[in-house]
Amino acid sequence: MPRLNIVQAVNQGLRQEMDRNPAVIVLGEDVGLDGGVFRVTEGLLARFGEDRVIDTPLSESGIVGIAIGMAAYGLVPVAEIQFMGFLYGAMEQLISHASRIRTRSRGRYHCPLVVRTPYGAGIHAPEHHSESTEAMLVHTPGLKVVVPASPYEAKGLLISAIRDPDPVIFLEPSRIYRAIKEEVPEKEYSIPLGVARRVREGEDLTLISWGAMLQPMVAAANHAATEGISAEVIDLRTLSPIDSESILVSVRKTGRVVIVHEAPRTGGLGGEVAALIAERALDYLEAPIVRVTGFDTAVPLPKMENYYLPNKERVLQAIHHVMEV
Amino acid sequence: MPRLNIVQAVNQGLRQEMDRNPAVIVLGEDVGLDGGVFRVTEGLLARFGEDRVIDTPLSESGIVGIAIGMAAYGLVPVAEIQFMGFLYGAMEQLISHASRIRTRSRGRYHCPLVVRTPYGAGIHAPEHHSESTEAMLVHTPGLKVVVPASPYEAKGLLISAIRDPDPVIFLEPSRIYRAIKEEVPEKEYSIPLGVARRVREGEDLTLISWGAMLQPMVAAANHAATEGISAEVIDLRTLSPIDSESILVSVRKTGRVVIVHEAPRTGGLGGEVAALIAERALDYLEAPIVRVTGFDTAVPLPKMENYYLPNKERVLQAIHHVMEV
Amino acid sequence: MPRKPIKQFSVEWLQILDEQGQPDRPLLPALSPKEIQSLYEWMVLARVFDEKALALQREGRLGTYAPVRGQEATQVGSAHALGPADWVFPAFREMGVGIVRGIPMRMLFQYWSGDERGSEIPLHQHYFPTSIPVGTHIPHAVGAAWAAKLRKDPVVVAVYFGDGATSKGDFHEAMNMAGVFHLPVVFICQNNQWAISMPARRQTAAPTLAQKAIAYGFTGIQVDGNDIFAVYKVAKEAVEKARAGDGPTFIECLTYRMADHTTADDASRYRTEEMLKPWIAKDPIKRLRKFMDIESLWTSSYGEQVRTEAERRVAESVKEFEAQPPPDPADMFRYTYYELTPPLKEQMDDLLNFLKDREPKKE
Amino acid sequence: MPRKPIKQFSVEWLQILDEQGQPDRPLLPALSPKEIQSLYEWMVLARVFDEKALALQREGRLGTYAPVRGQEATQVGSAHALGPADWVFPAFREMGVGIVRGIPMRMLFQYWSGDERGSEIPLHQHYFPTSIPVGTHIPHAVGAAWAAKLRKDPVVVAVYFGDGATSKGDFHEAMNMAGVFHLPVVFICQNNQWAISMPARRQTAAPTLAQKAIAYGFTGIQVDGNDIFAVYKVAKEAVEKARAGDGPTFIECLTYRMADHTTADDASRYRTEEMLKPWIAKDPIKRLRKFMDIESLWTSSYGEQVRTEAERRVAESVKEFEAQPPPDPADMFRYTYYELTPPLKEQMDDLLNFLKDREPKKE
Ligand SMILES: Cc1ncc(C[n+]2csc(CCOP(=O)(O)OP(=O)(O)O)c2C)c(N)n1
Ligand SMILES: Cc1ncc(C[n+]2csc(CCOP(=O)(O)OP(=O)(O)O)c2C)c(N)n1
Ligand SMILES: [Mg+2]
Ligand SMILES: [Mg+2]
Repeated sequence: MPRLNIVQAVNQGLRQEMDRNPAVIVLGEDVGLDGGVFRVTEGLLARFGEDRVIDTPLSESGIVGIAIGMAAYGLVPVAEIQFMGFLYGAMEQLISHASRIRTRSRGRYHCPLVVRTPYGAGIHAPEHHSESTEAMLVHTPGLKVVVPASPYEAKGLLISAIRDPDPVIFLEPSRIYRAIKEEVPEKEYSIPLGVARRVREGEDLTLISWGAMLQPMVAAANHAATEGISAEVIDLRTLSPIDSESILVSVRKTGRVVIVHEAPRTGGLGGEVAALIAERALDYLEAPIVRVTGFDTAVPLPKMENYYLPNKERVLQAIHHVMEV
Repeated sequence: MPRLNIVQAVNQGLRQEMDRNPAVIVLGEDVGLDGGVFRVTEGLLARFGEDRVIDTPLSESGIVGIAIGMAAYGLVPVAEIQFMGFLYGAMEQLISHASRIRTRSRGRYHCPLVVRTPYGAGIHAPEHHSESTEAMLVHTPGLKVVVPASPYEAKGLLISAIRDPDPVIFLEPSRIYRAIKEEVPEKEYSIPLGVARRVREGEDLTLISWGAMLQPMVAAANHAATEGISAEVIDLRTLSPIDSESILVSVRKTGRVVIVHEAPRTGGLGGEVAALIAERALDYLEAPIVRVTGFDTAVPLPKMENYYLPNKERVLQAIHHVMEV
Repeated sequence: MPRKPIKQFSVEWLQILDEQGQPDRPLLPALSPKEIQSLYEWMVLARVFDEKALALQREGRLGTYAPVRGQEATQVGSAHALGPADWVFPAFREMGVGIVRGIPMRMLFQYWSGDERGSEIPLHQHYFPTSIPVGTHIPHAVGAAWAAKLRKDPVVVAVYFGDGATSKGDFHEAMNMAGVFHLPVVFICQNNQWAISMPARRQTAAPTLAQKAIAYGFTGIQVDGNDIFAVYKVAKEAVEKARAGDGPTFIECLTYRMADHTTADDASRYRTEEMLKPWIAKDPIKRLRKFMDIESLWTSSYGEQVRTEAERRVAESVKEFEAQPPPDPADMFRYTYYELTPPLKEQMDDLLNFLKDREPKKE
Repeated sequence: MPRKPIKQFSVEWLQILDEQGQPDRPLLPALSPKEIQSLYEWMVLARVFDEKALALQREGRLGTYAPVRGQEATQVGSAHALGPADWVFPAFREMGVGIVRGIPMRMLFQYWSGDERGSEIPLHQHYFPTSIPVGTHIPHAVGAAWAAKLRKDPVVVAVYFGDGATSKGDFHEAMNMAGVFHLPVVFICQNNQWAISMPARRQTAAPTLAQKAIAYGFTGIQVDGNDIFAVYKVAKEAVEKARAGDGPTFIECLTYRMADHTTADDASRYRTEEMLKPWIAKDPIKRLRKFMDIESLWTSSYGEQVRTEAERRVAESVKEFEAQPPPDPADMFRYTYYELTPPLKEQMDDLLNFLKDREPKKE
């Protein structure tokens, strides 16, 4: 089986869905000839032509806005926003329209749209290229939010996102775009949305994260194992709708929880996860829930971003903390 | 002392700050001759003229964007966004700029901007006039978020917001704009940001909310009192920075918590509050934390909005639930 | 300083009927007497609907309502230029367009009563649900036009919005894309000269809105929006041009919002009777009637009959509207996603259980 | 169909130096030989800075960098038209403007090395920090202009952006407001004909960007952006007009991005050497040099001296830049609000405690 990185896996998923369904089209800035600034759409223009691979003007709101109209008419647009930091220009379209076309028309119209965007810090890029405001999107009813954490996951989740009849925001962790290669089946396959993934089984505590933070979290779990601590690791992968069952099953088993995300702490999705647990598994908790997160600051420019980002050591510290209680 | 409603109290606060500081200006759609669609800026144009009370074109991003430039130059703009549902068009300006001008320039420039906007459901208005996405703003480092729940509070918090050297989003609960009259001192006074308010002392459980949800929450607390349940009621009033100390002090005393907000549950600020408690007061909890919230749907049109909104009965049900454990 | 002019542009204006209903005959569009009568009848129907909606609102039987009065020619004339397969993206004041498209008036009342079932417009009418955030639906129209073009459907997309909408970023991004992609869209800007309290001349420093199209490399034209023939003719040409693959057109219909912005507004705060008066004389229905009179297409008994029939139809619709059963609270959850997600399922069950023992709260 | 033209517009073009450096003499701006030399020197300095930045980036001593090459006349010419009290709102490719404004090159290097201290620009330089989200800083300039006008400061605000930025909603909202409020802003659009891989002709269907100003009711003009005299002259006039209270101007400087979009880009994927070649001949520095040659303002020893001096200054700046101590992690928290909020204080203490026992992680 070929070993692919996330860029290649997403590219393959896009190509296969476009082959399979002529209604699937791709649009965004530089997605055509340039193949996208991360090369995720490479080769699609040559294969599918300008009618289906659309280089747009520099208009984030317009990109999402026209994609909504396309979707209402019957296409399945996959829009690329060049970085998550530029998605804010499209917030009104996402919140006020994409998420509501179905409910506004009571199901007459729907909006089978995918918005792909690279997200997260750690690529030594300028300001606004390191955002992870997934919590805002999760707080928008009508949207689904998906974050793959590996190439295999990326392809399978993307295919599900494209086939999903509702708008899906597909956040691609740019930090690990090329950092992991793994075997990715050539043939199409899908991974259901709304179901978390247990990355590692364990007994003593539950570690929960998504996206690029999986890596330091798994590293910390592996390290903890050498100390005799058995950590269960959960990759949420679909952030909305959230798979609370998987979280609760694990927490009821382990009684201890560390949640890791790179977004600023306050108002981050970690709060929602903690709240779910505090509502439904309180009696099982043997230690306070700990969040390891980015700080309540803008992500700093590259010289300081490693101070900002949760890393293996910070996760490990949290693991020790909850195990000591 | 004159009894004012929230509209009048905010109006008076605006007028007094404009009298006091010539750098304070007001801008927005229909804020001039029309006095704002809720009449909050009534009379300001006549008093301060077109240079300081600026009727703008229909441009939410532009309104916040020019306010940022004004603030950087040395003014203290108070921008009105007609309804919170139209704030999304200004998200990029808020998140990518207003919140970051200080940090980007390492304090050389700052952004003493206030964005006022009516928010929340319950006014029988068309779609997009009932939003309460305060959690998104709270998740934006560099912004402060304030929600008054009564006329007295409104004036004092607004004056603090205007005097604050950082950008403050001031959310005015439109549902109770005219519903409460209370004594509001004629002279200027301020209520510090970042400090919650204990509305009612109690021993058995802690009720936490803000804005228009205070009313049903207090009503439920009063009712519970007749059943012998003593509820402590906290009005967060500043959502960012959040006053975790006040929350924790109360929870450590009562051991039981109900959080009420009208925003959709998932990703709402209730999650953050629950997480703070689960991190720092877990051992004091005698019952699971319960959230009484809006649903994970768009706020429905008026015919169904009362199904959507938390009310006294739903809060009471939650109180009974946590007291029974 | 001698600078070389490199590009010239001009903006044109079209009026066919003057205020007295006198036509510039060579310009008259090819409309049969019957068609002209039906245009008149649509306008009267829209007017009667509007008056009824205002009355219902005053009686508390409708929520906030945004009256159409004064814009009937703009709406009926442009809507008549579209074919049934064409798509319409309305803003929120397009009841006249909706009526011409055949949206049941019962649904329009329902919508304005705050009942979501009023937006469940049959798909075949190609009439998108109301968009409240001003200007933000314009990109949807452009996207639909791309889709139609890609599918090789001979479909034209019409999008309606006001003068205020032209200041919004989404107007700009959508217009620009329509130009770049050369799409079959007709932008119908109803310059009713007010955005709530803002007069159009303070909305922009441009003396016409039509000239905004120059920024996007396609034609903008200004028409007398109270002259249904001018509106129809320009719209028809724009639709044909779009259908022929010759790209988008921007039409500024210069008209007037004769009523308050909505029933929640009080226009007397910002405009005088004096300002309104000339526009009463320009009333689009009166103007067509005068023309029809000249052409012997109008008699007072015909006029009466049209009015009576409109009233009957509107009354009927009100009855249908008021006969609707109350909405089902479960509906709030049902249409958020294709399938109820687990959290929604739970929340719905919670609410339904809560309601089971209680009367639904009414305020 | 006889439609009445009601408005005429034209867009003008200005070039003063042709490609051979031959001036259209009556058009020459009033610049002393010394001033002309200093314009030349600024352009060379910008070029040398640019080359050094690219070299540093290749060696891993700088992060992603957005080269200026080709746009020196546009940047230096327009910046020279501003007074020291005027304000500048740059996008991200304005190193030439920054250098003319006197921003220490050390800081520019710092910024592009990913060090926030590079944005701590002294207030008296009236040069706002770099704005990355394209077009979104344009409203800031308009707001500052309002403030200046309100304060009665004789200040003009210049805002720089690219062809790509003209598609963004914020460009539109800001331009419109500048028109409505008649503000002292000069919009300087560097049409370098690319927005990453998108050629300007696919960014908009408008044949010029200058005509976009028509939509906002003020003047737009296109100048040869590789002709520093044309740029300077038009900018100077626009600045004087703004200062006189006569409102905004939009200047499209037609130039060319000669390098990759940034060091993270590979322009060969979407443009050929053939496309670039004519623009090498139009190089703005060469052009001024030819003119100076004709005017006997340039000798090869002068040229060499200018280059050497520029290299010395740039090398000096690199030294200063590289001598900076590493940033303090506490800085991440310090500037979020005026005062550390309690949550930030806690988070800062946590991080500092965490770091105390550990080497800061480097990747
Ligand atoms: C984005 C947005 N901002 C503000 C509002 C509030 N609002 C509703 S209608 C309106 C004025 C619209 O003017 P125009 O586009 O001319 O349409 P008209 O009302 O005249 O039909 C405003 C400001 C809104 N609905 N959407
Ligand atoms: C809002 C936004 N969208 C996308 C990007 C990514 N991006 C950076 S520069 C650029 C092209 C900008 O083109 P132009 O405005 O012509 O400026 P130039 O790069 O040519 O100087 C793009 C798409 C961005 N920075 N901001
Ligand atoms: Mg209008
Ligand atoms: Mg460019």
